Amino acid sequence: MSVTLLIEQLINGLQLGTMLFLMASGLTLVFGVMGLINLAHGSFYMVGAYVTALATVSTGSFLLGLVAGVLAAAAAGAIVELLVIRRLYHRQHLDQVLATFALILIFSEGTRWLFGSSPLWLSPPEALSGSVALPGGSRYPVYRLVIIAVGVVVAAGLYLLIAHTRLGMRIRAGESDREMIGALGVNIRRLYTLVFALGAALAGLAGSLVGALQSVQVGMGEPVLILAFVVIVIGGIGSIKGALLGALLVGMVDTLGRVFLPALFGQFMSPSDAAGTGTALAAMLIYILMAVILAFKPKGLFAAHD
Amino acid sequence: MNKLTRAGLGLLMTTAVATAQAEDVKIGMITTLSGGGSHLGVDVRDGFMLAMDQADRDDIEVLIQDDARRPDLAKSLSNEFMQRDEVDILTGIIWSNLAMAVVPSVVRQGTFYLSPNAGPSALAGKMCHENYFNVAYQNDNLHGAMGAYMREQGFENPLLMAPNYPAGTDALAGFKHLFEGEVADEIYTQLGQTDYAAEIARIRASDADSLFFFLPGGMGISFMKQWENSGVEMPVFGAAFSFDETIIKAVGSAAIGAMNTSQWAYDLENAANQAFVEGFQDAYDRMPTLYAAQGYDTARLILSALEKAHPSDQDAFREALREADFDSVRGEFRFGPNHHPIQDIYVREVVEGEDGEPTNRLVGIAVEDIQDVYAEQCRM
Amino acid sequence: MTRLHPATTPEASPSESRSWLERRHLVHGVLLAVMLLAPVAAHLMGEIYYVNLASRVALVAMAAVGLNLAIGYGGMISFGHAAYFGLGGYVTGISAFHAFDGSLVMGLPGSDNMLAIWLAAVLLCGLLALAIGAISLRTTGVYFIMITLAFAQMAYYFANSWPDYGGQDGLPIYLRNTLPGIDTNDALSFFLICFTALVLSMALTSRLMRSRFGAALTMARLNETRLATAGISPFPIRLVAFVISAMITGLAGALYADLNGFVSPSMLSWHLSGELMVIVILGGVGRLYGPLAGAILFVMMETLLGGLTEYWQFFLGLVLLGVVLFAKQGVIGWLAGRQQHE
Amino acid sequence: MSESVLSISGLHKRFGALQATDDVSLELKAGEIHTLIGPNGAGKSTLIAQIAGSLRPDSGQIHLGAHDITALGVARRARLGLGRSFQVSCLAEPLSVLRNVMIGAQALQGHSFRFWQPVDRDPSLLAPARAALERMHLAHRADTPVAELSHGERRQVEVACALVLKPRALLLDEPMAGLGPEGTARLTELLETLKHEVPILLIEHDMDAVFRLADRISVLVAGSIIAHGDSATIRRDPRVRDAYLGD
Repeated sequence: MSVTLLIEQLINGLQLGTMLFLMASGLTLVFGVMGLINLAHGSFYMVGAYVTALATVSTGSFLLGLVAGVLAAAAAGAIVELLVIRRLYHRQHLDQVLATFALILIFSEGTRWLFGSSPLWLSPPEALSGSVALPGGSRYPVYRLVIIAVGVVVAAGLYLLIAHTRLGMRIRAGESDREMIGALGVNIRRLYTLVFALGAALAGLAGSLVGALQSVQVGMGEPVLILAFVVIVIGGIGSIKGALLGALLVGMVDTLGRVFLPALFGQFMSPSDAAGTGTALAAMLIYILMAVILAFKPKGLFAAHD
Repeated sequence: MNKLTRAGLGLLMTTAVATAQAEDVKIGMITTLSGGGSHLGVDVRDGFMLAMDQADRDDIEVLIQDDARRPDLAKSLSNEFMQRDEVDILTGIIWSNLAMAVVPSVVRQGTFYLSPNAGPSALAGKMCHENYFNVAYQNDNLHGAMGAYMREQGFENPLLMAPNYPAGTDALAGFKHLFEGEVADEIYTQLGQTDYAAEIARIRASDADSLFFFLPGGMGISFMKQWENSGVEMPVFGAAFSFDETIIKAVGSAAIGAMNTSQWAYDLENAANQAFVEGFQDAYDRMPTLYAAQGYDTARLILSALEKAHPSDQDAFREALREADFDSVRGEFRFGPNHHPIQDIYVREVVEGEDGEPTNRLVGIAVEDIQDVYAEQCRM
Repeated sequence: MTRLHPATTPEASPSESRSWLERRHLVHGVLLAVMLLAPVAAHLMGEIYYVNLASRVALVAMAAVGLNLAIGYGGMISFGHAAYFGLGGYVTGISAFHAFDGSLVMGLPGSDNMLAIWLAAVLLCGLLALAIGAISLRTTGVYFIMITLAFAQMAYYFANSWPDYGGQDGLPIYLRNTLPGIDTNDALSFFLICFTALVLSMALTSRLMRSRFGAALTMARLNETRLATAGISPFPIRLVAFVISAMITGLAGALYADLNGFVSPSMLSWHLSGELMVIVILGGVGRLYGPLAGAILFVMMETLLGGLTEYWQFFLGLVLLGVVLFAKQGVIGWLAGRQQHE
Repeated sequence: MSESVLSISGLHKRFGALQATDDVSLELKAGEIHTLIGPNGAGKSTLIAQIAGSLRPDSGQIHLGAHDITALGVARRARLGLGRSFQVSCLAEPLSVLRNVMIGAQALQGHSFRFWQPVDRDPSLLAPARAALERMHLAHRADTPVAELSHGERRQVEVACALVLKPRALLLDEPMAGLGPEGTARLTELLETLKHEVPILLIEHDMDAVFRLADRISVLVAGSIIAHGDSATIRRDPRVRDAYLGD
């Protein structure tokens, strides 16, 4: 295992981590402020990717496409909040799980109806394609570094927004005592729509960035959604700090596990069996991690809010 | 969205039992029309239906269902076709793992299965069956031919990569069989994987002098795009599955220069092929891939056999299929004892076409009259 | 534990309850009659496809009966019951695989006798649920939902990684397993096995809920503190209910694998867990006949709508949303009136 | 007086900086009503929670007869005979009054992992439950769901739920709260006869009822017991007056 390989895999883990943070931050925010688990969060990831792909093709500029994708996801979030989510705040978790599960069906099959079921292909913009030399002598794709940068910028922006703005103060107040801020004259309904749309926009941004790298297809949001749930549970539901740490932890464990476990098994198994067992056990690692954390801290690492 | 299983008409609504006249023939096609590998199934279906439309016969009914590349769905669709529609012939499956889930029980229940693509080694060897025919190839053929070609071109230390499913293991086994040399490493990826960062890092860190990979459909597109951005300088080889017309169009310039082996090329000079390519472009205004050619040949094989016998007379129809009395788009085509083709494998290079889009150009023959190694294991 | 009042509302006055009783029994009778007569009719017409479809409805309903015991009666929102459905399926697949080629699995010979398979499936699912429940039931609310989902995903990836049994490609069962004295390959006989299993699972649930254990479980769901103050600690009661629930779903999975002749990791996917929850809700959570009604509705939509449009799940989503937002009682609540103390 | 049924010695409980229970010791003897009074925030509910078992003390001992129940859970203590009622009534709303009471009878008769015998016709459960309801004059409401009961009736059901456990000691947390004068009178009369069967540790604010019922009174202020004695001495004690009565 050469050093350059290790460095490159660490950066890959970081890139997956920042991506997961974009997804997890929205998810944990929505739960922290409104106490609602939203299975349909992966659908906004997909909406962002599709709109970005289409807008980039029509406008010819990836940047415009990206903005369109994020705005579309935010709009989708706002509409869903107004029509459906608003009725769920005082319902039990079972109703929330099922209503948002229904939304997954509606979004996935609706997208398949509109855009057909074969994937769209989108390559990153010229300026961001190609690779750049790393200090260690190996090269690394520019676009993935851009994703990490965007992730870091958004994380900082989110932190500033939560810590130092009026909206952030309301969000923190909402997290601690929902009824109280209603009594204090804060327009709860608008705050919830705003927070939900913000969460959807973050998911849309993640989807748009990944869509250009991999592929844009129906259901692309679901595996990421499950990972995002693991992240917010590990980090402590409702805590942005927890989401950041959880995302980096899961990103690293998943990436490094996928690389080094098959190599480990390769010593005494056939390459095909080693790859199969290795990757699957790597995928299991993050769930084992989650179960262990929950066994010791039933409310996650930074349990800000039940 | 995982569906428990998809089925046709309702539980309570019992259909009037269609009285099938004696000479009517029902063909069931289960193929992948959605998800990452959808363009393979779409091409097989379009090639198949092109031949059926050209034959213009009203006594043949073709029923098509989408398996979304899920083994459990393919299995329940095959149950549906055999129990509800009572089809005479089943065909269409693209992926070897789905074929392994469906074919063994289908052929044992007396239904013919003609594979337009998946050619797993197990079905060519010890699990071969008299009702099972493979019109495309045995999975190893194209990869073995590339192994032979790369050995001739003087490459000593290739790195091999394929998805972790029957066709993937077959591919690398077939390659090593005819390459005969040492390989730098074997990397197995997840079926349907879209992010290849970890694999590219491993390739970069290895001391390989060339890369041979088998990543059909969307997997090929994702990998090649990420490969282009990774800045790794290494000659790239594969079978036609990784460089079919749809993939190289989506990948663009990154594919230029890659060599691949195929049992079919659109610029093969024979009458049947020219008619097929023109017919396909008129009908679907896009270039056919090898999957379309395989779908077209499968349909023409069935049509040629139907001239001689009806599937209800199993022995006669089986003999008619064995004769393969039809002119294949690949030119000369005949079946080996295990009902798998014995055919020439050509080498193609991805070049820049006149319209600036990358396209495959026929270079020459890699191996003549290749036969799979599993034939002698087959006891029919 | 979040207190869940699925559909329990105060008892109606005596006079109203008599008419209510007739309506409830009528609906239950019709449901059972439809479940039994439709496949018999299909059999007489030689349409074995519809007999098998009815078997699938019965098994999906039985899996949902198991889940309903956890969610409806126990108030435990398990988002990972596919783990037991899939494990049951794999027990059938692995046992048949080893019976087919005579090799041993962990020292035990495979068997194609359904009775042995069912026993093994029930025991293994019980053990798995004991382990998962022991950890999961220490958490509450959303964390319980997430941790059950996590354990099911672990089972899913484990099945994916086990090369001996086909991993991602699944495990075909070439010959359906046997039952002494019954031709299990005959579609109607197999349906009758599934139907009997379903009815037994419903009878067991009903009997269970009227027993002392049921009284304790109901109190654990409605008011955990009251149960403890009355001298019964809730954790063991919930854990046993969780184990029984998993056993029923697991047995349904074992039969389902024999019906399809194929087992694959998709039997363990979180989509299946979601679909089982949908069936419980559509039918009416916490209602004895809810799972049966939900399963019939779900499969009917899948076959009828599935035949008309490839995008039938879009409409399933709309129907589910409607039921969750506006018709909390589900089909049974709508047909048979509000919940009474069954 | 006879030996103690429930004895608490040296109980401490701290929540961060707040010393909620500061070295509390008190006895509950057979046949008596021992009342615990104190201003709001004195730590009464924290103390009750530790005695009932829902909260673990930092240090100190709790004995029920010969049993050291300090480390036992709520359910174990209930089965050993520690009945309690809640300040805010804690019942299963949709279930009938009878079902709420029966669960206690079930707990006394061994484990609940009995899966076959139906409960609703089981005399060994119905009889004790109906008897307890009889004691609380609620027999006529047996089949009514708790959701339809008045506030006062719920208080009575809570006490019935404790009685069905054939308790050796009874913890009543402000049973009079929210009862009208007539309800209070009836409950007071009941407690007077009940105390001879089972001693009662009573937490109450209604001072008339306290002074009428209590054989002994302990005054809890800021987590510790500042005074202890019969009604007369407590009424005159200056420390109590300015800390609590303030009249």
